[in-house]
Order: sequence, then C-alpha cells, then structure tokens
Amino acid sequence: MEAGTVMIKMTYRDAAREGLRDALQRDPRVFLMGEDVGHYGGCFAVSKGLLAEFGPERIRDTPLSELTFTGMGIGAALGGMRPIVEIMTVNFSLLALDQIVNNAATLLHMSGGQFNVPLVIRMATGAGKQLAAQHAHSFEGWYAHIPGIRVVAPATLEDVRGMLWTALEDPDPVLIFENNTLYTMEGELPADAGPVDIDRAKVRREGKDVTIITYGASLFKALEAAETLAAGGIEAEVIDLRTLRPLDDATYLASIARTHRALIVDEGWRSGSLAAEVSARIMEQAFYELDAPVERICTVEVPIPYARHLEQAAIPQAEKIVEVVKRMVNV
Amino acid sequence: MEAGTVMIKMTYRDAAREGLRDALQRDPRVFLMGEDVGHYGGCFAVSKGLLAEFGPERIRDTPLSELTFTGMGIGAALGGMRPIVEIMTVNFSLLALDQIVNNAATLLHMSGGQFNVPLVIRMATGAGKQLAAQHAHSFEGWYAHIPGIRVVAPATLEDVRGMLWTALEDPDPVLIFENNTLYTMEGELPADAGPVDIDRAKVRREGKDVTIITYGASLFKALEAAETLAAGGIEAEVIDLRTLRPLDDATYLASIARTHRALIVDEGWRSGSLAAEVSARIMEQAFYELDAPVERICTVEVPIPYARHLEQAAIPQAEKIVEVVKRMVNV
Amino acid sequence: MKKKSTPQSAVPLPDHDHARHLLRQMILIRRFEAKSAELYSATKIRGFLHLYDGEEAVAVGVMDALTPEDAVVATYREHGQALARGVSARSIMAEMYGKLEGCSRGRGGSMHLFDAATRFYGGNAIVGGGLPLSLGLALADRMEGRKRVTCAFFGDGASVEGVFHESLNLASLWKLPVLFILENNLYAMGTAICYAQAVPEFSHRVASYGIPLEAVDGMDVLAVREAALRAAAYVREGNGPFFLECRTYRFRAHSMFDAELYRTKEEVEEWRKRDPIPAFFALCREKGILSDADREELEREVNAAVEDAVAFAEAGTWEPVEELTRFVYSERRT
Amino acid sequence: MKKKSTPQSAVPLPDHDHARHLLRQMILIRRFEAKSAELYSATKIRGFLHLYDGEEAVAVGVMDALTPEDAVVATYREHGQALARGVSARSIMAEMYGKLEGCSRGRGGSMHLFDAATRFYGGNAIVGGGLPLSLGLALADRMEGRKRVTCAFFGDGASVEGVFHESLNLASLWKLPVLFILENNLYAMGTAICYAQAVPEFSHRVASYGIPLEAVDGMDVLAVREAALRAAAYVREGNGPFFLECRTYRFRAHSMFDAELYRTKEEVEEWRKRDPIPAFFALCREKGILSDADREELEREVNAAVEDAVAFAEAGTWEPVEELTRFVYSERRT
Ligand SMILES: Cc1ncc(C[n+]2csc(CCOP(=O)(O)OP(=O)(O)O)c2C)c(N)n1
Ligand SMILES: Cc1ncc(C[n+]2csc(CCOP(=O)(O)OP(=O)(O)O)c2C)c(N)n1
Ligand SMILES: [Mg+2]
Ligand SMILES: [Mg+2]
Repeated sequence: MEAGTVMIKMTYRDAAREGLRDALQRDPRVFLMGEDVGHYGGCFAVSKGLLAEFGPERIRDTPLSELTFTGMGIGAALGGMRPIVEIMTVNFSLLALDQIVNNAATLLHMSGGQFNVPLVIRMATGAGKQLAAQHAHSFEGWYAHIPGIRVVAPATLEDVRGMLWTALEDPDPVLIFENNTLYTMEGELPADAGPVDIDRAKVRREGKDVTIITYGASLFKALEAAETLAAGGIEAEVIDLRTLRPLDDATYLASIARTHRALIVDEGWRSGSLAAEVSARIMEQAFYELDAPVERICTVEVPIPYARHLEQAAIPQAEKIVEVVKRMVNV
Repeated sequence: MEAGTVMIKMTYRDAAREGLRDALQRDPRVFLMGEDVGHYGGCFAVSKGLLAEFGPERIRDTPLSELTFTGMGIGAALGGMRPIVEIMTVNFSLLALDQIVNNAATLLHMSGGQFNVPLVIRMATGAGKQLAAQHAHSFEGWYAHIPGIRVVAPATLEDVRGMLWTALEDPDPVLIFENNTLYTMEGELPADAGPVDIDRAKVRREGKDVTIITYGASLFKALEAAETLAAGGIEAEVIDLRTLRPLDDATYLASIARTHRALIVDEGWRSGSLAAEVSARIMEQAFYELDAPVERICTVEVPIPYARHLEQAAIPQAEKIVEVVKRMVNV
Repeated sequence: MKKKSTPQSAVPLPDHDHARHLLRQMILIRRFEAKSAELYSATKIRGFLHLYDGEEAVAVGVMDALTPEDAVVATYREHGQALARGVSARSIMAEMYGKLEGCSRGRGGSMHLFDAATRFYGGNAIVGGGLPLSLGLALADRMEGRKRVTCAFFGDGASVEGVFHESLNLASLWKLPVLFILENNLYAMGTAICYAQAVPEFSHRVASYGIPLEAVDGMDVLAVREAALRAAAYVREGNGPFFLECRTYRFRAHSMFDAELYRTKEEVEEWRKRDPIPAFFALCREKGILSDADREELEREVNAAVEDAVAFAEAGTWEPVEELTRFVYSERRT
Repeated sequence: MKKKSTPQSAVPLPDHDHARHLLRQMILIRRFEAKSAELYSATKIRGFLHLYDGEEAVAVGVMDALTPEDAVVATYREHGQALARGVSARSIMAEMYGKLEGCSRGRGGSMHLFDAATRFYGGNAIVGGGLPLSLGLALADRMEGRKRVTCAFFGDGASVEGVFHESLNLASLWKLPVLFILENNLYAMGTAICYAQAVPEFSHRVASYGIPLEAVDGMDVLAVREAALRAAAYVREGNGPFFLECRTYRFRAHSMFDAELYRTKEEVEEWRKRDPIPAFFALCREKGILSDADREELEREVNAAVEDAVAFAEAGTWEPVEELTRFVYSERRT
C-alpha cells in the first residue's frame, strides 16, 4: 500500500456497493438488473441508494423471471452493453441455469469465436443463517464445473470491490459469488481501491507445516483455526483460492512443495465438491510431495437444516479444522 | 444364470422398453410422462408402442414444460403414484433442475421425514452423436453432487432393464441416465430378466495390474482398452460404478488393494467431475496402497463441438486409456 | 369467464358458532404472528420470518371451504395457511424454535411447515415452486378417481415466473382438480406489481388458458369463503382447475429484514382501514351474531393458545446432532 | 389488439426484380435443404438436421422486412432463416460438413449457424432459449437509442415453455423493440398443438400481456412480408414489442430420425397443396410479373448456387485437432 493512502472503514456490503458505484460511474455501458435491486435497495442492501443515484435505466428492478432476465443479460452483452445481473441468491439461479450453461458458456464456442459474452452475474451464496434447505446452497464449486465461464469468490473487502471491476473488463462471462454471511464483516479499504486480478490464488497466512486451501467464508474459519494451531506450535499456511474456475494450481502446489500436507476446506457438499477437484489435482501433480493423504472438510451431505445446532454441525467449523490438522501433522 | 433360461436378442433400447413394460404391467400406480413419449414413440423410440398398449392415461405426452412436468412427477409421487418422468435428454433437465434439487431432493428432509418422494426420472445423456454444445452434456456426475437423490447409470442391457424395477421400489427419487450412444447396442437378455441391485459397483473384467473405474458408455471403451492391454501383457481390472450416488467405495477400494494403481474414465468435463470425487476418495482411503498417482481421463473442458473429429478428440477414447495405463504401469 | 365477487353484505351470514370459528382463526393467526415477531427480536426464532398480517381472511376463508381429504400446497408466508388448515400452533411454534417437536422436526423452520395429518404439503421457499407439486397431487387424485381438491397458494410475484404459465396450461389441458389461490397483495418483496407485470391484471391471462377466474375481496372472510366454496365445488366435480384471485395486502414488512422503502406509510394506513378482523367482527356484532363478550372470551382463548404454543416450544428438545444425516434418504427401502 | 391478416390477392404486388428475389430465396432454401437431406443420407452431414420444407415463406417474408442493422435470433430449424437473412449458402453448407470454413467454424453444425456480418445470433437448440437473448439485444438497442429491431423466431412448441411467458411479459413491460415471430406449424416434434396447449390459440394470451398480435398466412410470402413490414415499423418506432403469428406447416419429418407416427399422410398432402413456392409463382405468372423462363433461369441459378456450396464445403478444411480448446474463452482479455 502506498504511503498516505486514506483508509476507510466499511463492511463487505459497503465494499460491494462501492464496486458497483465505481463501475456505474466509469462505464456508461454498465447497468445493474435483478430482483429488488432498485426500490427495495437490494435483498442484502448492497445496491441501496443506487437507484436514486443512477436512475431506473441503469438500476433495473426485474420481475421474478430468473431465466429470462439472466438470458437478457447475455443478449445485452452481445449487444454491446456491460450488464451486471444480480440473481438474488444462488438458490434461485437454478431457474436460470439453462441460460448460463447453454448460452453464456457456449455462445463464443458455438459461434466459432464470433460472439463473446461480456456479462457479469453476481449472487449471494452459502449457509449459516438458518434459512433451511432451499435457501442455503453453496453451488459456486458446482458452477466451477462449466467451461466457458469464470467463477470467482471474493472473501475480502478488497476482492469484493475490486473483482467486479476486473470481471467487467473480461470479455467472457464471470460469475461472482458473495457469501451471505460476509456482508456484515467489517474492515478497511483504501479510498482509491481499484481492480484486483481474478487469476491467482493468494497465500493469506504463511506456515510451514500444512497447507489449508479454501475460499469464501471458510477462509476466516481456516485463519481462526490457524491461530489456534499456532498456539500449539503448528504453523498452517492458508490459501484463498479466490478464483474457482479456472483454478490457479501453481499457488497451492508451491505451498504443498514446502508443507507436504494439504487440507481443503469447502462449504459445498463433499461428494463432487470443488475440494474433490483440488484433491485430485494434488494427487496428479504432487503425489510424491505428500507426507500424508490430502484431506477434505466439506459440508455434510444433507439438505441444510433450519435448527441452528444442526446447521452449524453441517458446515465446516474452525474446531474441526484444528482437529483434522492436528491428526494430519502427527501422521 | 439358471440352466434352461431362454435368452433373447435385443438392443439396449429394447431392454429399456421391456423395463418400462414390466413396470407398467406390474404396478397400476406406475405411469410414464414426458415429451413425445406417446404419439411420437419416444425421442429414442424407447417408448414406441406403449401408448397403444397402455393408453393415454398411463403414457402421457407432456407439453414442452420441463420444470412443471418434473415437479408434477414429484407431486404425483407424494400423492401415492409411481411416476416415471422422462426428460428427453439431460440437456433439457437444466430447466427442471430447481424442482429436482429444491423439491425432489429436499422434501423428505424438510418435512422431518413425513414426505418421501418415490419418483423415477429417466434421461438420455452423453456426447458422441455430433449434436454440438447444447445437446451433448454429460451431467450425471454433476447430479451426483446432490444429497437426497440417487443417481444410476446403466451401461448394460441387464441394468437398463432391471434398474428401473429397483428404482421404482425405492422410496426416494432415483435418476436414471441412459447414454444416448448405447441405444443401438445389441446383446442378449434372459426372457425373465428381473430387477438388479442399484447399490453396488461391479467388476466387469478382472485384472491384477491396474484398476480402471468407469461407468456408462465409457465402460466399453475401457473394456476395449483392456483387451488391447492384455495383448501387451497388462491385465486391467475394469469396474462399472453403476450407481453414481451414493458411490460404492468398497468395490473399487478392494480392487485397488490388489492392483495398487487406478485410472478413472469419465465422460464428464474434468474439473469437478465424478472422477475427481473418486480420486479424492482413493486419496483419503487408499493412499498407502498406491504405487502411482491415481489418474483421470475425462472429457476435455470445451463445449462439445459439432465436427466429428473435434468431438471425438474431446471425449475419452480407448487408445487414450491404453496409453495412460501403459505409462502408469511402467512407473 | 370472469365472475363478479359477492360483497360481504350479500353473502349469507354465518351462525354464531361458525362466525366465532372464523374470527378465532383470524385472531389466532394475528396473535401468533405478533408473538413470533417478538420472539424473532428475542432471537428465539431465526432465519426468514414472513408475516401474513393483513391477509388472514384469505387463508381462513379458503380453508373453511376445504375438506380434510383435500390437500394444501403453501408458500413461505404460510403460518396463516398452516394454522387455518389446522396444523397445531404448538407444532408450528416449536418448528420455528427449531425443536424436535416442531411439525418438521425443526429442520424446516418458518418457511417449511409440513403436516401429513392435515395434508399440508409445505411451505415452499422457491417462489412458484409449489405450483407443479399441486398439479402432481391433483393428477394422482384424478388418476385414482378420488374427488379431492388440491389447493395451491401463491403470490402475485409468483405469477410472473415461467412456472406459472406452464402450470396453468398443464392444469387446464389435463383438467386437473387444482384450486389456484392467488394472494394478490400487490407487492413481491419491494417490487410493486406495476414494475413486475406488463398488464397487472389477471382475468384475461387466466381466461386465455381456459380457466375460470373469480376475483374476490381478500379482506372479507365471508366473501373469500363463499367464492372458495363455489370454486372447490367446481373443481371437485371434475371440471378442471379454478383460479381464485384474492385481493389483499400485507400490513407489515416483507420479512424481518425489510426497511419498506418501496411504499408509503399512507398507503399502508389506507389498507389498514380495511383490516379483515375488525371488519368481520363489526359485521357480526351489527347483525347480532357475536357480542363484545364473545370477542373478549375469544381473545383470551387465543392468547392462552399462543402462550401454550410458546411454552410447548420452550419446553421442546433439540434433536441430537448425531441424527443430522437422517431423512436424507428414507430409512425403509420397500 | 388482434389484426386481420391481408390475403395475398389484396397485398400490393411486387415488381419483377422483387418477385424474382423472393421466389429465388424460397427456392434456394428448398433446394439447399433437399441437397442437405441427401448429404445426410450420404453421411456427409451428421447430428440433427431439421428441415424448413414448407415454411420458406415465413423466413423469406420476414427477412425482407428487416434492415441490415436489425438482429435475428433463430431456432434450431434455421437454415431457411439464415439463408433468407443473407448468410452465404457456402458457409452454411461448410458448417454442416463440420469444416473450418463453416459460418461457425464447424463447431456449431446445423443447429448453430452464427454470422456476425448479418447480425445473425444463432441457431439455438434449446427450445425457447433464444427468446431472452432477443430481449437483451433489444434492450441494448433501446438503452443506446438505436432504432433497430430484434427479430426472434420460435415455434408453437416454445410457446408452452415458461420462458415464453417471462419473455412476453418483460418485453412488454420494458417496451423492448422485439419482433416476435411465431412459426406455428401445429406440431412440436410429434406433439400436436392440441396435446400441448389448453387453448391452442394465441391472440388472447398475447393480448393479455398488452402486446399486439397479427396472425398471417405463413404459406403466403407477400402476406408475411406486408405484415412483417407493418410490425417492424411499429417496433422500430418505439412502441414496444409486436407478435406476428405465421401459420405454416412442415412438409417433412421433424428431423432425420422421425417415423412420423403422429400425423396422417392425408394431412400432409392437404397442406402440400398450399406449398408457398408454386402458389407465389402462380400468382406472379398470372399477373405477368414472372414468366416460365424466369423460373427456369432462377432454378438453374439456385441449383448452381447449391452445387457451389457443396463444392465449397467439400473443398473445405478440417480444423486442426490441436485447436480443440480454442473459443472456450476469448483470446484477448481487454
Ligand atoms: C425463485 C425465487 N426468486 C426469488 C426469491 C426471493 N423472494 C422471496 S419472497 C419474494 C417475493 C414473492 O412475492 P409474492 O409471490 O407476491 O408473495 P408475497 O411475498 O407477496 O406473499 C422474493 C422475490 C425466491 N424465494 N424464489
Ligand atoms: C428445452 C427443450 N426441450 C426439448 C427439446 C427437444 N425438441 C427439439 S425440437 C422440439 C419441438 C419444438 O417444437 P416447436 O417449438 O414447435 O418448433 P418446430 O420444431 O415445430 O419448428 C423438441 C421437443 C429441446 N430441444 N429443448
Ligand atoms: Mg405479493
Ligand atoms: Mg412447431
């Protein structure tokens, strides 16, 4: 950070809003559309105030028609705009999946390179707020299966603000997943915070004994666990994947070459999780570096229950990370 | 097989049809609904003749409304019927995904065990017929991520006929994926072929040098490769997963305990594939058995191209299996 | 196909017991939810909580027209729908506490109330997601020759989802015994109906599927009941689906996280003047069907019932964490 | 809002050049597809192949009403739409061969013809999947103040998908410059419209979204063209969407894998009597606009063009397998 940079206190939600304001101010082709982004102020208050500031042409409340307004975003991108489509939460994005998978992700390819789709889709994701089975999905890892789209998961204020900028400059569709438990997280951001790369994972904490690979809200559980472990003399390196598709293998492989042990923490259900993909890649690319099998902590394979104690038992927790790492390191 | 069993020559398509006829004859609660299952005779001619035999109450042509008729299947199952919903191909099932993920897979759990959903959904899947990006998805592995549903992939005549029976007896939703390149495959089936289990993987060929784990149409590529390899003195064991969710780990782990090497062949895209999950499980449960890293052959991460040479280059092939196994065994 | 709705005054009046029952149900819903909101602030209840405040006459009027054999598919704003259907206040409150004794064992919460005994098929939190289920339940009845009605509740917001179009078309095409209950409260979250619908009017669209529609004052419990009786009879007789539009209003915020920036206090006040509870009581008093004493007694009863529900929920138990993975699949495999 | 369509006789007649152009396009489509079917049997073309045989007047009439600045979103039955829009026969044939010189580099095939030069946005093989794209293209034009029309083709089958409802509502609500072209050929694959739609009639439903509709004889190229001109003008002037229903019929099977069990030969024969090509030629000859010699010349031209396209495709090259993973992401990142 430059000397003299003014730091501003804000929440993750504010940072997301500043990212949107930036984008709307910078590029007249940018507009935001989605359910309740305007008059209501955004389901998570992210877009609060933007309708008054930018008007109804650029902050567009849509009817409850996820499939169509998402596809409309694709069409508008083809037509030269830079739409930001907000799907309120990932849960409702299943209704729009056909447009994402069969149009956004394929048009460039099917047209032999003629039509790219510079579209950004934002959605909230994740469990942890007692919203029960239909409102607590973590499908960002699932989306990362689809070639033709880019999937990012900003965990920090800097990323939630800066990734949007970079995503809007990308010629291809970018899906941004904001974990719904992070909106109230507080932090500081430079007044002139700008774009950040959406290509590389980041080491968020250095350590020599084990590599913890994670992203999104689980990052903070991993960092918390790392502090606990440090007190017991175990130094965990914590890696924030940031971009889930395409995965930046180099960063975590380099870490594993030092630590020889890896744990992946992922809020998706275990079977077919992003964690499985990372584990398989480590198997393929770093098998001979490993002193112990790679392990995964994922969400238990159950529709997320409403009751708090059950929900918390279903999703990854810092204590569990501590427990597994201790076992791994003693192998 | 019992002595004296009469064997009948038929195709995979015929076997699928016989499975449907069995079911419709056996249980008056069973009915089939989907696009063009009646008057047209089924997109792949699987249900040809059934409308004439069972009438329009039980062979129901639906409008092009995937989301609604799939959800209607869920409702009919709740109402005591045993519906078989045919979604013409997995490609169109994205339109119905919300009902599958948010209702079929969750109702039992959300209702605290009150309402189970005895629904069977059949769909064709897979590439290989030059149908291009929107018509060549292999999402069965992707579906296997969802708790609350069971996912099966019959590769043989016996399985495509018998799995339906077992699926209809299951109290929970079962998705049956029939690979579209298999419909014309010929074989023999006993006249009285009946139900088969939908719990266990099967060793389709024994071998001591390497375990090839696969399912669906890739099974035959793996078997072909195994023959080639055998000529060169390498004995590959070939395992047909059959059920993709929940996975039967025991069968492939037992094999790996003998062969110490595993290759997974999967027609899904590589990142986040079912193959990744299997690899991760081997990592977790058989790390110390491995003489070489587990490898994967999956579909190249590209929307499936129309041109035959490109499409064939995108999906797994026997030659590639031979090549990878040779490399693995020489490690 | 559009029928005119009958105003409260023109509808035959209920007798004392019946009037008392209707009023009691509406008040029960109102008090139960007021208590729930309190308990939300006290963090006893969590997740989303959508109140039915102002819309009570809809659920109470409709449910009174159904038989126990009929089925109900509800929305996520379904406390009122569940209570009016006869799901016990105890089990609903326990559910919102997340207790084992809840109607969904604490796994569903406010948005996912289920009750097999009253054929209450949930609580669906995907807007419009219940519509196909209702068609399927109705199809099962039709195929089995059972003369039942499946009643599907949904909002104006749901009516712009694609699934609405598909469901109306299929229900009509296959003559399914579905009673569509539109709770038109003019808003989908913060989106006024004029921002959601090109033509914020249902009669022509519904008629274009060949489905008869009746629009009724959803603030008038007798009018809703009468219309629902006619509608249910039509459906039960095998004529196919019927569409009942109940024009109503929610007095409170969409959920507990709503600053209500999208409508004015004045608008809400105007609608509050049409509160279905005092309106119905006034009518009954004027006609000599119910007295002030009746009402007081009834309020006492309801308050006791709500307190009892809270006590039940408080005394309830937490499901052991070891049982987390139950109900992902059925325990029996037939 | 429904307008009566003008019969062929009442429409102003084209001059010689224009008539020749219209006839030539229809014949080009017919011959091109007949050749494609042959090449399919010869396994030069693979995958799905959906012929437009019988429906030529729709695409030719509509495209003649558009300007080069307008955009077209097509279906999977789009050879006719592409040819009429001006995508070259060569590049389409090469595409179906899977050659690098194809309009989609051989990656799309018959169902995914794309052409930036003519603003032809594909070839969409998900029924109804193109509708939202057309709305988005129109929205971009509207936001940028461009007076363009986006023309969305779709079938009767697509009209029962949820996306149809959502798209009509949104297009009307936001007054988007979309020209909806319904190719109503009475079947969706093997499903006759009466098995798909409760009310197999579009005018009321479309009106219920506040969108004007005109139904036109889709076997009459002049009537289609006139109606499309009026419709495009309406849309271009900023009045919002317009819905043109073209009543037509496909003479051949749905695709190359169709035993046509769902309709009778007699029905097909009846419709063949209304073949748009002989009908239009007969009119032009009767009115002295075109002669037999004109037609013969034109047939020769078209045959040559088709042969040329085939030769071009045959001579085309296969994209190197090494390039398989191109176009998954853009090569430039701005
Ligand atoms: C498919 C889907 N999209 C968005 C949401 C978020 N959401 C919850 S309630 C609601 C408004 C629904 O309005 P309406 O159907 O009119 O019912 P009301 O809340 O007025 O009772 C929205 C947008 C959702 N739950 N499901
Ligand atoms: C969403 C979806 N469901 C099913 C199909 C399979 N399918 C391809 S074409 C077709 C019929 C479409 O009929 P219509 O829209 O009337 O167009 P037409 O073929 O008559 O031109 C069907 C069912 C598909 N491609 N997409
Ligand atoms: Mg509403
Ligand atoms: Mg059609």
